[in-house]
Amino acid sequence: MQEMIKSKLAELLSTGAVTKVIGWKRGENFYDVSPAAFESVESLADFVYDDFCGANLSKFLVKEPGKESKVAVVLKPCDTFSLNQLIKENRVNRENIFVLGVPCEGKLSEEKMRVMGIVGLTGCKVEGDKVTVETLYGTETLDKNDVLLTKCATCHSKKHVIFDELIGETGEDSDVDRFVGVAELEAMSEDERYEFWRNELSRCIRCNACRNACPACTCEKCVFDNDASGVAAKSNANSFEENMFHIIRAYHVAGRCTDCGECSRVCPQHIPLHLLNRKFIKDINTFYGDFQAGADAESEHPLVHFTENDPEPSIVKEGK
Amino acid sequence: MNNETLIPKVGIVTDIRIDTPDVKTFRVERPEGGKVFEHMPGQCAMLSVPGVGEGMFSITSSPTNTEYMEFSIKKCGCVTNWLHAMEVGQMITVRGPYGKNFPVDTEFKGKDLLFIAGGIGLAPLRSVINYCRHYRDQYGKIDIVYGSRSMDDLVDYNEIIEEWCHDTGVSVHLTIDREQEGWDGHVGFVPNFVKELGFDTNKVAIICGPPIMIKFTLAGLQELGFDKTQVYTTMELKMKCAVGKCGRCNIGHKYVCKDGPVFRCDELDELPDEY
Amino acid sequence: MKLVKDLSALYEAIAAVQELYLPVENKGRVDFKLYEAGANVDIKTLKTVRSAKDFFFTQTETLMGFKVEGKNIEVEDLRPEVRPFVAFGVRGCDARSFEVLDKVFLVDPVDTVYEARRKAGTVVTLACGRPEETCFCTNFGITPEAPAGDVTTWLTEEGLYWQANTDKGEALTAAIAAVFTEGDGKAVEEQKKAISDIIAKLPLANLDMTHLEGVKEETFWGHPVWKDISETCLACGTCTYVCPTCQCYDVRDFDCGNGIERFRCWDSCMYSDFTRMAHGNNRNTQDQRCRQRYLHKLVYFPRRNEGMFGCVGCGRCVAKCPSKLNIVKVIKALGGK
Amino acid sequence: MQIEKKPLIVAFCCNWCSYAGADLAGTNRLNYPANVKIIRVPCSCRVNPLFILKAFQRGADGVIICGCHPGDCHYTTGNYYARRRITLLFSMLSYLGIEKNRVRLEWVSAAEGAKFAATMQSFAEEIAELGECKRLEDLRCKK
Repeated sequence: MQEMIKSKLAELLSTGAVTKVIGWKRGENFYDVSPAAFESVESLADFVYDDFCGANLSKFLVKEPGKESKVAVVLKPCDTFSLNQLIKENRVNRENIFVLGVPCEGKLSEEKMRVMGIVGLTGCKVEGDKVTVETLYGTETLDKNDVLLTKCATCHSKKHVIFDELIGETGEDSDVDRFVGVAELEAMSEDERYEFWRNELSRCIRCNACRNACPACTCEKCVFDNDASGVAAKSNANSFEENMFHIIRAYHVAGRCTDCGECSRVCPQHIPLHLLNRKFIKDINTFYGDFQAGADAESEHPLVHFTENDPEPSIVKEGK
Repeated sequence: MNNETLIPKVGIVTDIRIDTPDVKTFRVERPEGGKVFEHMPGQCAMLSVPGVGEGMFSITSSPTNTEYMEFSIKKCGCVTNWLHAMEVGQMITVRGPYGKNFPVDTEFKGKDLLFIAGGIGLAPLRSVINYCRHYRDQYGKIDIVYGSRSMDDLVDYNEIIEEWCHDTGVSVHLTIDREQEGWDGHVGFVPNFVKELGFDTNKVAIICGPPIMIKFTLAGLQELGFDKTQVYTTMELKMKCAVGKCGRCNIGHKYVCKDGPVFRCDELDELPDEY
Repeated sequence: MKLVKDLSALYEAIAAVQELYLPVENKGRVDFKLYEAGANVDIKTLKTVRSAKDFFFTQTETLMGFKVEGKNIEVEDLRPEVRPFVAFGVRGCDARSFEVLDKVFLVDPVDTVYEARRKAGTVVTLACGRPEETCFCTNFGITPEAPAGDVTTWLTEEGLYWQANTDKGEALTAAIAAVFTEGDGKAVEEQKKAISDIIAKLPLANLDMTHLEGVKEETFWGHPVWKDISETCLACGTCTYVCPTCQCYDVRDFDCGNGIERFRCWDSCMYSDFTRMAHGNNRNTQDQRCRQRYLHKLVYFPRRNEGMFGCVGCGRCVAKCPSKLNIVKVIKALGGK
Repeated sequence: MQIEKKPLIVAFCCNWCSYAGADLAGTNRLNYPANVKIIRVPCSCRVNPLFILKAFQRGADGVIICGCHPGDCHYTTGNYYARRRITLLFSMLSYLGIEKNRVRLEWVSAAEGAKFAATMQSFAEEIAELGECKRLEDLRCKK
């Protein structure tokens, strides 16, 4: 698979069809795969596509608007939704992008291994639904499902919604119920929910990784960086600011979030931020009809749209 | 010396002078009268307006002034806009003095001095000029080259005409960028003017102004035969703490707020080109 | 050698005399927390997510308040009151980071808040029983098998071996003397040996650092690695916020409605507004910002501080960067060409 | 002297209807609680979720948004958009465990002075029952 992708990319670069490729590069060890730009066929020697290519590369295209040169990008199915959304918002110029769709069987998270207490990671082998991990302290065999990235464990679609060329086959929408986590929280009492979120959000160090990795967060000047907004702050001074930052961040991407799950992947404190975004997705689906951001590049954003028969806010009190 | 790096003192603005359309000079004293603290020429102070922000400003008055400190401030951002809008009697907070001063008591002693300033760049130099004028006998001849965009943009014009021009051993050379009605002086940019005036190299030059002006003037001085060790300048960058800790004015291994803002030009050569 | 068999008795004893902070587990993540009975103490996990710099340089702290009335301003000193505390379970890398921070905060003019905390804190370090593949502290002369600190401890099967190194450490030892028994210390020697053996196998433990010795600013100024890294740097602050030695901060005002509070908080040189000022920004692109961060640790800081690196090799940035960019890659790239 | 701290209520009122409704309540001498602080906005649609959070930060214990009845918006459709936004925000607040009765949206026209007064009365009572807002408070603002 990796070699097929590589030779396609090499062809694109050598024919001059594109001047740059955004893909993944092998680093120090098996899980060290970093997003990288490749500008020559030789540099593609480091190109990698494996079980640790979790990063969503569509975010890196935002830097490229207005440039004439054409960029090729390697996108997994979930990443194509983000790209579609960016195209819809005119943050990326479709003509300058060559999308090479690649299939995905779910990506792994070495952080999940660490949380499970498996440390000193040195090697890893995936066979079917088992993962064998070599460590400095022995070998462990794990269920692949337990070490999948959270976003992959509840993957909503393996279908590429936008591509110029595919390597392998595209998949189908999945029937996994990705709202289980949200429903569990909704079923809790108010006090339990409050405790749950206090525990999660109080760990936030406000590093802005969630914001900066998010393909929907592309404002040139974020409201939290704007001194004139009255809410600009570099850090969370107290619980109020922790709540405010995450409520507003989720709100600002509501209806635009494609559920790519980058926020939860990059959070150094493992805050399940996707549960905030999915709440909005679930609410939009229930109140205003099913909507998947990024499924196409045309449909209307649910928050700049209305019907006369929308439910009243009091529906929240009635408990649905 | 006040060792408290974090907590500022309160100062009251007792006079506001309009110098140019976008520069005002503020006189600051302690509420009970007198200077908030003592300083040396070239040093800076952090002025702040609670709720608006804090900024580093060079102290434009000479240390020999025993009653008050003055700050010439150009309107260009959040804090300065606020300062420009305030009235006499307003309190602000002040902390300092910060940074290295010009070596007025060592390297400058007994030497001829050449001051070259552009626009608001006169502000930090005014302190040195007035200090040297006060201790006139300790320094040689003083030349002042000062240029601005237009006549209206010359900061401290009255003081220059009424005081500096009348001092013995002080020659003032003014220039403006473009021809203007009512101006019979020199027209042209400062770096060229310096070359035209053609100073002898047996002196110390002190430059302050916009980065591009500093760059070209330095080149001009080198053409005249000046060595970089004879040229001093003062820099400005974003600063928050003013005590070499917060990290934002870090250039190479120096912190501008603590190791500067006054640098000898050969010291700047050691630093990466990032200012 | 002093030995503690019952760890919870030790925690209780310390907590009875001073505030005790130690690694507490919460949903698989470990961070330093104030000890309370029943806390889920976890001293086996090697690294806390946040570094230990919070003890002395907290993420947010209010410094002063202003009461503004008309044209009048009243300044109120709101610096936090600092009580003696014990930081337990600090690793060797974090212990070294305090020395790095000292070089910034304790040089003239001294940062009084930092100084007060530093005086009030007793650091109890813990040898790294299970070093991880992200660790590279040995490159900076740190000894994870016998870390520095006011007290050094080793967690062995027998219990926790305890060795006071400083007056502060002795004072703490004396205050909780009742919890100690004597052990023969053999287990400590065994553990030191075991740790050294593991370290020999660590992939990053023996980096070539010679190319960084005595270099000047311009040496790596135009190096291609800055552009390479900045291509996919997200400009978030993860590396700086989990880093034990990053100490840049911002000073900001908060309008409470009934007064103004001025606080300082961590800042990151990775942010685009870090050096933005009214008349422009002297680091406009991400490659300039990346260069600043790494050169500051590897070149500028050593130049100011007798060759001491501004990195302690804790490996947090290696584990946490969303784009898997880190200082090890930079060190290697700089040495390569 | 101990002053009893009444719960503080912030009401964002649309200029074209609810604000006039409040006026009408006043001219009709209809009482509504004095701890309701009205902020006039050009349209209910102007209410940014940040305003609501900011109100809580500055010490509000309850926030109510009042706008024109659906279909009667001065700008034709503003309140329809507001309805979607506010619904999602309220839902999110509740999801975070913040008491869902602390926030409310009511449609009050310029002719409904009595409804305005009654709404404020009932909302104030509800908030009084909930007491001080502890889950969305900024202690710096409460000194």
